Amino acid sequence: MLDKFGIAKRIAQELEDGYYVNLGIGIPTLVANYVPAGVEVILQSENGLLGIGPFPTEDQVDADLINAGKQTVTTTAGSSFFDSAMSFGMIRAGKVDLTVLGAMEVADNGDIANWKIPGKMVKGMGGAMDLVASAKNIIVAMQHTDKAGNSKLLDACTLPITGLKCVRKVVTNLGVFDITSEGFVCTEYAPGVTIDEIKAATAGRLTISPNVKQMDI
Amino acid sequence: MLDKFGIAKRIAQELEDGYYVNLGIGIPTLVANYVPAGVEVILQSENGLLGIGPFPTEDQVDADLINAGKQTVTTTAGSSFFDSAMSFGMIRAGKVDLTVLGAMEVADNGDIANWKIPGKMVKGMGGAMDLVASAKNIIVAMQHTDKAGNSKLLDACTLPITGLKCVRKVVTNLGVFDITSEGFVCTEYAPGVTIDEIKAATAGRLTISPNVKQMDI
Amino acid sequence: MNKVVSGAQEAVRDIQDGMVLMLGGFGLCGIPENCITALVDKKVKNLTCISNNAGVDDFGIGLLLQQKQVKKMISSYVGENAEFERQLLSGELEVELIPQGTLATRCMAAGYGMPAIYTPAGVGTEVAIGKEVRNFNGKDYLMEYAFDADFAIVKAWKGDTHGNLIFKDTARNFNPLMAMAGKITIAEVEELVPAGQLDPNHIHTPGIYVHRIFQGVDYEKRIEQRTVRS
Amino acid sequence: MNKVVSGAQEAVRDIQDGMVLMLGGFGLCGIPENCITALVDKKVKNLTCISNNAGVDDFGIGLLLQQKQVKKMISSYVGENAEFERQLLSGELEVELIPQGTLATRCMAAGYGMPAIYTPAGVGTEVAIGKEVRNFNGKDYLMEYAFDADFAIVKAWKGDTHGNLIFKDTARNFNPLMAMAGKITIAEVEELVPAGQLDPNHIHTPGIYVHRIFQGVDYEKRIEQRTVRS
Repeated sequence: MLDKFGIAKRIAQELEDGYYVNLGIGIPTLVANYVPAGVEVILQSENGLLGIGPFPTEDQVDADLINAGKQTVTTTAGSSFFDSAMSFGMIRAGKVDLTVLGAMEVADNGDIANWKIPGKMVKGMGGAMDLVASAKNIIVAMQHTDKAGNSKLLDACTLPITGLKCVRKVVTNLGVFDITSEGFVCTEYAPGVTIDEIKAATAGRLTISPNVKQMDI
Repeated sequence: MLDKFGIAKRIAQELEDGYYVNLGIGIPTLVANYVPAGVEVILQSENGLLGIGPFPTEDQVDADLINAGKQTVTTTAGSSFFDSAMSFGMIRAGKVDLTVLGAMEVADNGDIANWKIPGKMVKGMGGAMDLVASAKNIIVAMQHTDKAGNSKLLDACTLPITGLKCVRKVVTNLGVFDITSEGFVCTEYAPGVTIDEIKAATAGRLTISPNVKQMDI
Repeated sequence: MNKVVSGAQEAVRDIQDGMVLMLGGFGLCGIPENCITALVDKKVKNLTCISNNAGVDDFGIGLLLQQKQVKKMISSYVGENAEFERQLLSGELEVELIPQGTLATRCMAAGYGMPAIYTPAGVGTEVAIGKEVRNFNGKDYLMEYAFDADFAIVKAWKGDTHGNLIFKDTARNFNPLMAMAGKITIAEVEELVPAGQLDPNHIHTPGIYVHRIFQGVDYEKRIEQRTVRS
Repeated sequence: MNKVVSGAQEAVRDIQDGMVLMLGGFGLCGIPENCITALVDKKVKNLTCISNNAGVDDFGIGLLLQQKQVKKMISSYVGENAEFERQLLSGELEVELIPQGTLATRCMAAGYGMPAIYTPAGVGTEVAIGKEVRNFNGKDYLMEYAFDADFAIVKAWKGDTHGNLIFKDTARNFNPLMAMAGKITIAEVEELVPAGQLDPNHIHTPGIYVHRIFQGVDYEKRIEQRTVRS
């Protein structure tokens, strides 16, 4: 079974040289730490930056330079700043190659719920709805089940929807799941995890790929 | 009767301090030469410049710095460059205070025709349709009659329309005409021109303002 | 041409109770600190604030919330604010949540004279309720209207006496969009220079969009998430 | 990340007969001279060119017209070109005239993922024929669709190896809009520098929009109306 770093590390294997990538808050942010050698990716921050660099040293901290999680950051060589309309314009136009998001629930048709829990204070969707409605390649990074052990991979979302039929792949602590017309297709299982465990933990339609293999991580 | 310089000079009296102004090709361009003392206006060029300066000296000529008439120009202090979408965005949003255009015909309801003559090679409307559809204050600068002596102030345009009900004022070689629900209202006549001459030269609905006076020019 | 005002107090002088304001900034980054303070001092009430976020309890728009000057927030994300939450749950405060890209583009639309735009964000969600859905090339889009704000209040890095603005880094965010969108636009800047001193190729917001400008004072520029590496 | 190509010939290598191209520039100002020459050399035919103007007889898009490589021009103004006029009158060339602001905004819409925009330009004119008219707040607007171009070919002043672009003066015009709009965008620049040498606050076109970039050669930068004062 993977921890959150393992999930991030596995998703990093999806990165290709020259990709523009938007990483959501939480596990997705960790993906930046595992970019494979020889692969150059450019991270987009939807508050108006292409080319997010590492966190600053104490003396580099600049209040005017933050990421979408409002953390202080730096820039990489070749970065650019732009306004929020252009930022979401490039997202909407499909210029971002890969988007990695967290989620509360994913349905086997690719629907995603990740912004609101009825009865709890609603903080807002931020840029999540724009991202899921427009990104051409969305990978969800999340735990396979919630704290009570309920599957987060469902046949239909129970929470308010963020976007329809948009998730292409889910990477959880248990494995990797493509979303196809057949529902979730398990293509890889995490080290130490059995197919039966995956079946037991998944509520949505699930098929096991004939080529399923253990994750190489 | 005014020559083209006189028309430009009279229109310049409409300028107020701080105005952003778009001047079309031809007589409108001449208006820039008669900005009243103490009045600062900023000229917009729809190819992406606020703050058009005078023509360059020989050694200032720069192929990258032209106006909408494709003439080499210079900039004034406080100028800015922007792309064509922002340029027409500011026009469409009504940020330009005054637009001065030439015309082939103006109707007494404010319709304007200034882009196409059937049977002749059509060069295109350029930015004229955007300007007339959006500008909040449009003054037309033109000769009162065509070369054959036919009125260009009509009850309805005969040429293909550029825009509907948009012209607010017409300044011709004969006088100044507001466009109101009553049609053309003559508020000023040019030196040496009689009201009867104006009536004879105007085909659209025309009333003479009770306060009509000779142009102070 | 006289756009320069003495300071925030003069800049916000005619902002009235019940008006609709746009306020630039993302989180606490690039917010018009001086004008927010002036609005608190002015005690205007029942404001509708269009702003991506609502500040924190004791900074940014949070200061207006503390004084109960805000009737309605139009934002994409409003966490990090306990007083906000209290007012929302008690019904004192109205909140309209809008996808961030939609929020940005509705500002831009206003500045570009476009009455409405189409975006796929929110299709199939509760954001779509009551909105027109239209299909283009096989994909559904929501029609969203341009904002209509009485004032836009923005913060820039440098500005000149003609109102030209340059923003720094991610403090740009919504500021240039809102600057275009206000019927009256107020810009506070860290450094105000005479017209002609900024490179016209570097201007982010041409002065035509800016009606009042002043050099702000005492910028705190508070950091929400100070993250450093060793 | 490898966007740098050896020159115009490599940049346009896969432009095929019948494709839709956007070409930046206003008049002869800011046009992609190198790529136009390469397209002439390549002898691609039946092109649809979206460009504000059509060049002059012996420069700019006029060079493509001379070789009868253009099937259709989509422009706002096409004067100053005798060969153009001849082909148009003889029916060899198709022309679609579009208001300049509409042309610009349809490019921007493509780059911003907006399938359609509303503009008042052309309402009540022959431009409106066959188009949807919609009233917002008492004013009529035409719905106009985003362009869909196979390639956008733009000219910038400076660029870096990541594809970031900076334009100079009014040579900016349609270039950044088209750069955003192409499925594949080619940028030729006067000066190409390594990533990191351009100030990220001065970038007009972020590199995400640019797929191929090269430093052009032998720019003529012809002037259409050389006007000077003494």
